[in-house]
Amino acid sequence: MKTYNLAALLVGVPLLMAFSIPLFGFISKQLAKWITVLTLGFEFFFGLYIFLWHIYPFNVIMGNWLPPFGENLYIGPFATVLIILISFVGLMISIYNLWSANHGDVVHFALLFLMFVGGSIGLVSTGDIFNIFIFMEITGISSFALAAYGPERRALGGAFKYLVVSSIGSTLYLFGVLLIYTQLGTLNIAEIAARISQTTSGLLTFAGILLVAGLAVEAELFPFNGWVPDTYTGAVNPVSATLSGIGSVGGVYVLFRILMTVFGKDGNFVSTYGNIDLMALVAILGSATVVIGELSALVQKNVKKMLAYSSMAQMGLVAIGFSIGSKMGSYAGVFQLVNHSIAKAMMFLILGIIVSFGIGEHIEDMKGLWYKSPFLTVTFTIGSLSLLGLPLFGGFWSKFALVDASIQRGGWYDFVIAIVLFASVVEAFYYLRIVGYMFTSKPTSTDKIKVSISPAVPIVAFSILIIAIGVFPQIVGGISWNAAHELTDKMGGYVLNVIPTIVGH
Amino acid sequence: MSEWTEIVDYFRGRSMWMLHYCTGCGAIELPPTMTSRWDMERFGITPMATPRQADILLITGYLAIKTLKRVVYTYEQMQAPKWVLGFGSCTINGGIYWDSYNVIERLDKYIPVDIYIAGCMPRPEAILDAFVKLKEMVQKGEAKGYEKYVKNYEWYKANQDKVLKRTSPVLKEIEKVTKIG
Amino acid sequence: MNSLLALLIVPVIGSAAAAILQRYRLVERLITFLTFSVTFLFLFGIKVGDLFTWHLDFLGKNLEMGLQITPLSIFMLYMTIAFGIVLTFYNISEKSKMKGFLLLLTLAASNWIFMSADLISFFFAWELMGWSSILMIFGGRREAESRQGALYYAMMSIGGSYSMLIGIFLLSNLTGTFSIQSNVSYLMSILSVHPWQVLGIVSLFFVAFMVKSGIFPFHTWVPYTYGEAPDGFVPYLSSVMSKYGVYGFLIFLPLTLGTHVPTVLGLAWPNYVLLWFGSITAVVGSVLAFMQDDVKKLFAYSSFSNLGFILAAIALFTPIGLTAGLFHAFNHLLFNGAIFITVIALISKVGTTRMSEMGGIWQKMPLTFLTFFVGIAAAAGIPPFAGFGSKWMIFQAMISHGLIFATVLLFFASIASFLYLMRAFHAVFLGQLSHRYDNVKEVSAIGKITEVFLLGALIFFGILPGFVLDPINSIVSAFGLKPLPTSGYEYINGFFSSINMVSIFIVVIVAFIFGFVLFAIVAKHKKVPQEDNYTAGQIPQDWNLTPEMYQFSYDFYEPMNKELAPFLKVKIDGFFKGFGESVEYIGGAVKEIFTGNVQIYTYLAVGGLVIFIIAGWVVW
Amino acid sequence: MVIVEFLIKLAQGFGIGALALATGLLFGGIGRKIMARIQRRYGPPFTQNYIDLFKLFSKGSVSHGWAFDLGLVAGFAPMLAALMFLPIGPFTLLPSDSSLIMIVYLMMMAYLGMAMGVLASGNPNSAIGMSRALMLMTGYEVPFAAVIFSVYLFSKTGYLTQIVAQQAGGFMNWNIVKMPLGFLAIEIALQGMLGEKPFDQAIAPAEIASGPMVELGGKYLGFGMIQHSVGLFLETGIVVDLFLGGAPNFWIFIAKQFVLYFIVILVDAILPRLRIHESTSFFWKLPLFLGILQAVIVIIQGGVLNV
Amino acid sequence: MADILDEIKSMDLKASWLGDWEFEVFTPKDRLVSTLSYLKAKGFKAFMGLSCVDWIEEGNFELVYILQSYDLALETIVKTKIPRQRPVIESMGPLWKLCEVYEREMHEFFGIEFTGNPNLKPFFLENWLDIPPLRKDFDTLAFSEELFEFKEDETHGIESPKRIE
Repeated sequence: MKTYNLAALLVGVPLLMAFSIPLFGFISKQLAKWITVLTLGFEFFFGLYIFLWHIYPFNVIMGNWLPPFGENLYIGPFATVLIILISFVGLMISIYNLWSANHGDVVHFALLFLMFVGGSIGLVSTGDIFNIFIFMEITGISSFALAAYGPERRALGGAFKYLVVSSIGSTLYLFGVLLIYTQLGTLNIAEIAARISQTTSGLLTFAGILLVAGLAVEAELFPFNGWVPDTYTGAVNPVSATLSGIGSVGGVYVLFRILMTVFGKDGNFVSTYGNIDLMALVAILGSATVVIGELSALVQKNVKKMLAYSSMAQMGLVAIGFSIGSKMGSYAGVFQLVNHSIAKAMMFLILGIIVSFGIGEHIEDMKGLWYKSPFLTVTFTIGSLSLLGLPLFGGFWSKFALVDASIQRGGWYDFVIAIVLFASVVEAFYYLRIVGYMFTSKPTSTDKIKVSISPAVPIVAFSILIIAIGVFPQIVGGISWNAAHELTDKMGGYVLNVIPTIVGH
Repeated sequence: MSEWTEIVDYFRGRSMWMLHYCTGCGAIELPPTMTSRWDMERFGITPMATPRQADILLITGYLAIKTLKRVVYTYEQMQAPKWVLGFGSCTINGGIYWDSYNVIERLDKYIPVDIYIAGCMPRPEAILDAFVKLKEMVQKGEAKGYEKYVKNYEWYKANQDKVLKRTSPVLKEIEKVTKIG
Repeated sequence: MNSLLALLIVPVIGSAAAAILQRYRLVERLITFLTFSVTFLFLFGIKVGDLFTWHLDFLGKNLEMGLQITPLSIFMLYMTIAFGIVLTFYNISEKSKMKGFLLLLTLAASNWIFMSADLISFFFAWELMGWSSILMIFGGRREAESRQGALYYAMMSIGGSYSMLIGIFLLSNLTGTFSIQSNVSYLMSILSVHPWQVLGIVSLFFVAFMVKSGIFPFHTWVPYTYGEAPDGFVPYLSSVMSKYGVYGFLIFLPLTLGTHVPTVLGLAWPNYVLLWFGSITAVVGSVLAFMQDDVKKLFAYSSFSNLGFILAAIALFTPIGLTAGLFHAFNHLLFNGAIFITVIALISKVGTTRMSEMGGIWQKMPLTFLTFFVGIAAAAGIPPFAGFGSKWMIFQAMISHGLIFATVLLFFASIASFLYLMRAFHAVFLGQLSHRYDNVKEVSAIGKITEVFLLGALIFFGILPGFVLDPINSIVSAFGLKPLPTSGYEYINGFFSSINMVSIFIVVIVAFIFGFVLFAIVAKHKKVPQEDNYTAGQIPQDWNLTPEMYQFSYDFYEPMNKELAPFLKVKIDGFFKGFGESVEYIGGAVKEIFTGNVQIYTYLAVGGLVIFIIAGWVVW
Repeated sequence: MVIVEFLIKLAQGFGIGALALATGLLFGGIGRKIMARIQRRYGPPFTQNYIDLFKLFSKGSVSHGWAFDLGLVAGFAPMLAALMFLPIGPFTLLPSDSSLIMIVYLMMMAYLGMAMGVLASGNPNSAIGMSRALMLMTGYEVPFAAVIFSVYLFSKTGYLTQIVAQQAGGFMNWNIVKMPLGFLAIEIALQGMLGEKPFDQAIAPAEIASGPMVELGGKYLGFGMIQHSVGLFLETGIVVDLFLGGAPNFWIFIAKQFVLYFIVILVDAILPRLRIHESTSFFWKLPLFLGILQAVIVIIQGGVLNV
Repeated sequence: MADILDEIKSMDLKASWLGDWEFEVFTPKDRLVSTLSYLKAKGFKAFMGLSCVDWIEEGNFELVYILQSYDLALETIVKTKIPRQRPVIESMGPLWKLCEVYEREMHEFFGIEFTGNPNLKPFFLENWLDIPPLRKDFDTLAFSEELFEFKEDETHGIESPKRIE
């Protein structure tokens, strides 16, 4: 029991340190940055400890208050994977920030960054739908501020759009939660999941629609993801790396936690209670997002905008994966989520280095990067090839699993996968176009780019991880298979692990 | 070795390929000699398209200075046993253009001619007669124009340059000449 | 350590080493050459029937992946790695911007393709070969065009491999396993029940293979990519990488459809359609080839036209058809390699790829000229050299089935190939030598050794085809067909007649000796410079005639172009380019959604919500 | 022992070569005589070609480098080599290898060699001539191939010796009777192969100064003449073996060859020269249609083996 | 048709019929251009030829322009005289472009200067260094004997072919 309660530290420590940073800030700005690195290091190793010693799944009751009032944290295989992912990406970006975040108010940046990462970890591990709303607000606020950070005016525009649309989303989510609370009298996910079948289906569909609409904003699905391109391109590069690396992870997790565990109706392919099968709805939205994301990325001439649209499209891909409903589908979803955040975060950081050396973001400026700095070109190529799903890189296995799952599902999912493959051919075109520009011409000014240590460390770590996953998919394969089991097998995976501990307490 | 050259000359005489340089008005006499009425192919003589393949170079009329340059170039492109037939009085003494400022008078001065055929455009019988005569000369080994060219190359070249590469006006005392009237 | 695995690991290690030492170009090229040779040494360690399997827990179940050696894979491995050695040996002196580590990655992938026992590793190797060759093509001579060429190739090959991906999963869902053996036998079993499903799956695979070998509808990328790829890589691209498609076809061709599917002229109709694809490719390739002015593009068309020959032969899947196809695959690798290596040697010395700017280079590069001459003689199928046997067997295979139209079409393609070979030979090597190339020197010593080796190989395999036909016979019997009778190394046994190649060689040599003796004893000749030419009496210096003006090689077959013009209106690559532009256009339209002002986004979000509610209402 | 047997074969081969050359030149001479007679003039003695050849070999000549010489020699050597596999009347030097397609491709090697030599001279006339010759080749080789394949199908063998053997015994047994359309197609193709009047755009003396032969002087023109006459003997020999049932002895073989050549000369004397693309498209129309029709007939008669 | 002649006479130019479809006009040097353009306007659009006659006794060159009109079916011959010492006249190129070629020939053979003619380069004769050959004061016989004569003493010992009966 002792270690169980320690898990609460996972959520508590980052928030605590976040609010204590202004104190350290007085001593020295450098210390504030190092504090973020240390806390995220602690988070990462704690998550690693949970994973390696296989002590998940366990439930943490906060302050021995029983639901429906007390909250609980449920650290299952899905939560473990995401915690490790978020903390690892956060750690890497914070190391990157040691070098990059030196203009503007460093202390506030460190505070917001730590708050954002802490909020995401909390979002991922909480077992209570109202608590999810709270953590969504925490990450939301910090991400608005982060998006507005930086000298450029377009950052403000992006942040404002993100603020407006996500506030709509969270209000819709709140209505949904109220509806469910009035019906089922409880806020705990496990209890709701157990009692979901008792209420009338009409109300369920209405609550489900509200929740899906609310969460779709965060999970960047089609009608709700208008804000994505402007926010990502507006924000400073490390911030867009955080948003695409961590923000989208939290969004997708919550959407499918609600859909599959709360509303999920078991069957060989999970579908939701109520009149509409929300899973099929999300599948349609997902494929729309993929197509629109890829096609609009195709005509972009600005590399950062291209990456923004591509991350939106990849999120659509992940949504399709989960919405297939089979264990293979969610396995593909989790695996794709992991690969995407690693690769996309790395590419944003590389772009950050390139921009910091005065080279523009336009595709023409990428000319001859191979001669200026082979290191950046090779890593960018590794990242893009992994996103395209080409062998020797992580993305290959997740795309492989995705196609396998959707063909296994059969029916109109074959049509979905055909669209996805067409879209990924388009994606291959614009990524390889960037790589093509980098490889080809010998630039006029052959000034070599010397990349200093602190930005290089995260990029090297990311690329090594991508290749490692590519060559040994078992690293992520095993745990994401258990995570998939937790999602698809609602009762066995989630509910029965949580209810006894509450009752027993 | 003389029997061998004799045999070779016999064959050379029997098969002569003709490249006719149709300048002036002589060319019109050749079609009748080739076609059914006189048929020179009986003697193994057929017209050929290029100097490389030809044995006889037939100059059929007056030679202006411009055409002389081309005739000399074509002659030098032909190969060892080659013969030249001057055709008509224009090649012998300039013919009706004897006093023209532009037409050469005697072909022999510039390239060695084996046989001249007199006549202000000789008729086909005369041409055939010349061909038969040439055949006998070749078979007796007398038609050695091409060796004459090689032996006296400088002399021929001097004559050609005198006409083709003039450096100073030909008529020296202009005022003496233009005194007429 | 199992030599099967070594065939994969050694190239990867070599590639890593080459990547690290990428700055020192000579060292990198040496490493590439050494890696190829070491891989070749490991090749001796393997024999038919070797198996190496390992397990991968992925997709939740314990997947069994493996490498296995069949006679076909040994044949392909020996062929491709040996050619790789020759090419990389030549490349030591070549200064083209070819990246050694990418070539070694392609080698690793190609070994893996030929040895993979299951569909996952086959697809893994196929994609690895795909992207390493795409990145390789980026470094071409003209950077804008080489990028276009590489992207065109990338789109086609990625599209092809995705169709294969769908095919793999449709198949593996039916059978549950990924191993090729069991899947093919499963397809055979359900063939009689519902053939259309089998044909559907197989055609998905065949799309990928047709793209890779440049067969008819998917051949349009070949000239752009070969024309623009870096010079050192083009021989590998054209000779070796087109054989993956052939290997792929041979995985699924053993599905003997004869009994279950209506037959045309004694041939199952899918094989008949495939045969027609092959013959059309052969004709399209040859006809378009002799209109090109870029020498690399010309031989790009020639290489996929020969692939059309190979496909037409193996599509018959009769003993003589399969032997002819494989034999032509080997010969194509040989003479195409010889031609391309001499072409890139030429381009490195002359500097341009446009044939109308070249001419008369035989005076400056005699050895390259001789190798090129023997290369095109073999490509045209002239007896003593390598190409004759296979072309002749292909015609016999086709005609023994009574496919008169396809055979005449193929014969027209082989004559048209004679046309473009002669055009390239004249435009590049013969004719007037322009003064620009006065100081062009012969290739370096390494180049000479390679060319002499290629000459020897072309003649050796021309005279003693047995060395190639024996392994092919073992392959044919492995496929369950009765191989052709063999009698000695110098015999080619066709269906209609068998020929003793050595006797032909002797007769030709004796005739040549007689010719040279006659040449010597008759009257002497005089050497003449190229200016001293028949110019109808006009003195060249007078109208300042330059060799470029006096060389006739531009638009060499202009009357034939006019003759075939009506047939050439159908532009296949027009279709693909149009498709690309329309996708770009839709992309532009779709981008308008993200206009940038926040009201639009809120309307979108609320609109999405309203639609859901209405949908819920209606369904409710 | 083998060397002795080899020397005998060598002597016989040399004999056949000389014989073919002699008959080829004789046919040339007689052809010129017939042409003259048609034009109502006497024409040269029929031994004229011998005299011309001898004169050419005694004449000095001009060479454009070793590729020019190698090319010209490589022009007529494969023709002589192809002769060794042709059944001339009862006798074939190397019967075991007398495969038809191999002879066709050896002739193509002669074209390749001649083309290399002629193009090495660097004269644009020869380049234009060679491009016309190659375009013409695409013209007549296609119907020729259609006929060859129908003969293959009909006689189920590739050996010329066996094809001749199958036609033994009387006129009715000849292939010309069994495959009349095939004979017609190959006769027209023969007109193209020999480069006679309607299809001699390649060596048009007026337009392109005798095309490929523009730079050929004494002995080189002699080699060209040897190639033409041996090719004449070879091509007519093939057609005799394929359709006119070979010959019991050599003289009848020569007679049959002359009949074919006579037809060619008659057509040559009358028809004017076509333009190059007209002749290629002509070959792809009527003769090809006849050849394919013949092949289809043979297939319908059960020629298919689908082994 | 007769009225054309009266109009020309009214412009006090000498003009007379040479036949029922041809008439000649004499103009002084300075009125040549106006006459020719007047005739061109009247319909004589076709320029047939330009030649020159060397009146060495008068010391004049006479330039003869021949024009034709297809619709009137008439031909006119315009003559003018220019001094022999420095024969200069403006070029008729602007009226008829092809006239420049004839002028080039006149320049080569008579040495007449045509101002405004772009290329008066040597035309027919090969590297000609003497005075223009068609002038009366040029002695062709002397030229021919000097250049082409085959004098017996120069035979360099090479005997030319003997007469054969």
